[in-house]
Amino acid sequence: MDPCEIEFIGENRIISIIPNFTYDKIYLICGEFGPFRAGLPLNVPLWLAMMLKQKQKCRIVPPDWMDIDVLENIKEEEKRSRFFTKMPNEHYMVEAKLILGAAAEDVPNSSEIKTIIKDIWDIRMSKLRTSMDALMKSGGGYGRLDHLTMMEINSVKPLLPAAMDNLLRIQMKTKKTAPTSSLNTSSFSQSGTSQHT
Amino acid sequence: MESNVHLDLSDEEEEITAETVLKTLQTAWQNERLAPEILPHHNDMVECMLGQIQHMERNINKLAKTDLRASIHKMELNRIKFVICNYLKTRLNKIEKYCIHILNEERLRLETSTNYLTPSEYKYAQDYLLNIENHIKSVILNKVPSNMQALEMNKIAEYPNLQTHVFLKANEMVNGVVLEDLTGEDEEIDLEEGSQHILQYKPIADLVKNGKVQLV
Amino acid sequence: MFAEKVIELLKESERNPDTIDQFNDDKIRQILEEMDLLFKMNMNDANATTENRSLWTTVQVRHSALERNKRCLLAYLCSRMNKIKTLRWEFGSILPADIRELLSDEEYEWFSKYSTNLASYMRSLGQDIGYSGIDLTENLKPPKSLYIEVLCVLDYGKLELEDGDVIMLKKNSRHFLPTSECQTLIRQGVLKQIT
Amino acid sequence: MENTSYLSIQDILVTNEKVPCKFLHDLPKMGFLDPSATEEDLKAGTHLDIPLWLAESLYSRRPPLISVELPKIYKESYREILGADACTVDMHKLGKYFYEMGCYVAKHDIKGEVSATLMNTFRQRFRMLLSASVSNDSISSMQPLSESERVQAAAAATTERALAMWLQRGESPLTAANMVANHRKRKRAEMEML
Repeated sequence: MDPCEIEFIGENRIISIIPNFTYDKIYLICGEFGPFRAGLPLNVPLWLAMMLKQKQKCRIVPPDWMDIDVLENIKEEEKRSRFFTKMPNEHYMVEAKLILGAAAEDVPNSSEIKTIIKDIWDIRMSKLRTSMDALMKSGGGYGRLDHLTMMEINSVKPLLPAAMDNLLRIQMKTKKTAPTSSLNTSSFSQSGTSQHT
Repeated sequence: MESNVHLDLSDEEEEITAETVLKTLQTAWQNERLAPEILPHHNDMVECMLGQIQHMERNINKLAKTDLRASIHKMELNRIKFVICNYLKTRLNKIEKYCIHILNEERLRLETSTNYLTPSEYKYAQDYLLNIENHIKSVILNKVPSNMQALEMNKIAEYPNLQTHVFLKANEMVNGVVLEDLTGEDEEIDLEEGSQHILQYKPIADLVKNGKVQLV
Repeated sequence: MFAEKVIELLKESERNPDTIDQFNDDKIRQILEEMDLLFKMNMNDANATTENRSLWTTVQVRHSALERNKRCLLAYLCSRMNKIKTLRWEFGSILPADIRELLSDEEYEWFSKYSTNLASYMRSLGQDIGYSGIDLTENLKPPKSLYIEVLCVLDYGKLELEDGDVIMLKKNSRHFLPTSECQTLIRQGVLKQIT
Repeated sequence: MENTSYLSIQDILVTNEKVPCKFLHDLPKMGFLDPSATEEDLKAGTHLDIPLWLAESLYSRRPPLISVELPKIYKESYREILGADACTVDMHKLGKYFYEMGCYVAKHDIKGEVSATLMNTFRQRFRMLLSASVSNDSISSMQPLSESERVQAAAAATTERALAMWLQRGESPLTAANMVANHRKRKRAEMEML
């Protein structure tokens, strides 16, 4: 999948905004949101938050985890652990990219936060490479990947599944005992020469 | 705007919200994108959403063009249209690629009314294959020596690779998924709720279809 | 060696996976001639196998070569059909003249039939609930904004928008348009999104 | 590594590669298969490199008309090198279709070691794919990779690029369709040549 499709899926997440306008409840197909009261926080899907932000109709309330202390802890934990640690949510990178991209002024210490999130992402990505190599060396038939987010999983496609497919294919094709061939093995037969078949 | 819908589910009529239908459709889309084979269709969900879109579009037209709510609704409709189009297109791609195989299987499934394709998709597949047959015959097969003219359907058929490796997340606890090993030592694993794995599609194909796991 | 021409044909079409080349009529004819020749030799030798048993093996070898040629020809034809399908999805149901020229008459007929079948499938979508169909060649990317700014790359002519407004698309003109109404023109290379 | 389906051009190209064979029976009128021979018939005992598809077909007759020898990259001496460090071998030069061809010829290996060599080689060389996917060099300049390794590295590089672009910038703009853009490019190139 393309990263913007993963982003699209992530945009369904609910976040909090503070609108600067007042409106009744809005009945969307994905649920009802509102009422909108200027200055009062409420929950909306991320895509709607981004849309309102673009139109300068709201401020974004940064999610709890977009905080230097919280993120520093995650980063330390991620460095220490051999495994992938649990992220604040399964679309943390989409949330970070969208909110810090369009509403950096709404997030205190936004540039430090950007840096820490990028660090965490980089640590995880390099861990991901190491574990892919280890998975292949250890057999390459099955792997468990708890706590990887969808965007991270997408980043190893098609490389990892294709490599595992290859190993399996080599194994299946070369382990067969009987030398059966799939190529051009049909026998010669046609009306004029059928007495020979 | 009314957002509850009626949907016939087997005998009893159950009321489910448009929100639920949308979520189901999104999951179906995601699975269809990531599964190697074609999955059972969700035509009821698609039609239900189309109905919602239609209803919503009429209401939007009543609003002033500059109304903020109009833009919000339009944006949501565009998002849903994207999912529907991409879902149907993904299915169409598979139907074309594995046409011969899918039609063979579908004929059997039709006998037991467990069809995977919608009537429109089925008709599309048949016409598509007929066009290919005619083209191959007129350009090549009618011009080769007489003992070479057969159109060997079983040879030119392409099959989805069910042994391909996929990523999944378990929606609930699943015990005893058997991973085949060619050396003869099969391994059995449990999928705990929320856990994620990469493994062969084949042993978990049914779990995708009954919603116990979700491809990611 | 047997079946060499047909390999040239396939290598040629593999060289440009993202474009379609002229249908190679000439080479196809040469390959069909090779097949015809192999077949005639086989007919002769098959009749002589009663005197010379070992000729039978020769017949089988030639038969393999015939099968190989057939397989390669079908692969060539099918890979072209796949490219022609892409043309339908990307250019639409009417091909530009310079692209149309690259297809053989039979291929163009195949294109038209494919296009008709696709169109009737898309028309059938949602028909039960009063829709007039859905165009699946639209909405290809997740929507991001309702309006975008575009630059017109060539002289296209008039475009009527859903709200009834008519705009003139002239080369190098800039417009601010509903995304849903200009994405097809962007894919066809008429408009370019300005970012 | 692509599939081996009947219509796969990839598989057709793989089976077009030559393998060394020994003919076990006389083949009347097939002398032309041996460029160095002058006789009309091909004699039993002749050693010849022939395309894999033909070899497969001759081998599958009962009794087999030929015996197939392992191409040198699958023989003991290379197996040792591959076992020691598979990444040092230039597959582009020595085994353009190393894995695919290996799958076909493995059955001609009496010792049955080709299978293990293929798997170990792939496992070891996986890290080359990993680094190729993030390298800035174009994939075609990566000499040591086999044909299918290149395809995989290129696909991985495409993913990397898409992700890097997503991380860098906001929206990805709508663009012209692939074939549309490429045909236009080609047309421009043709115009410039005139």
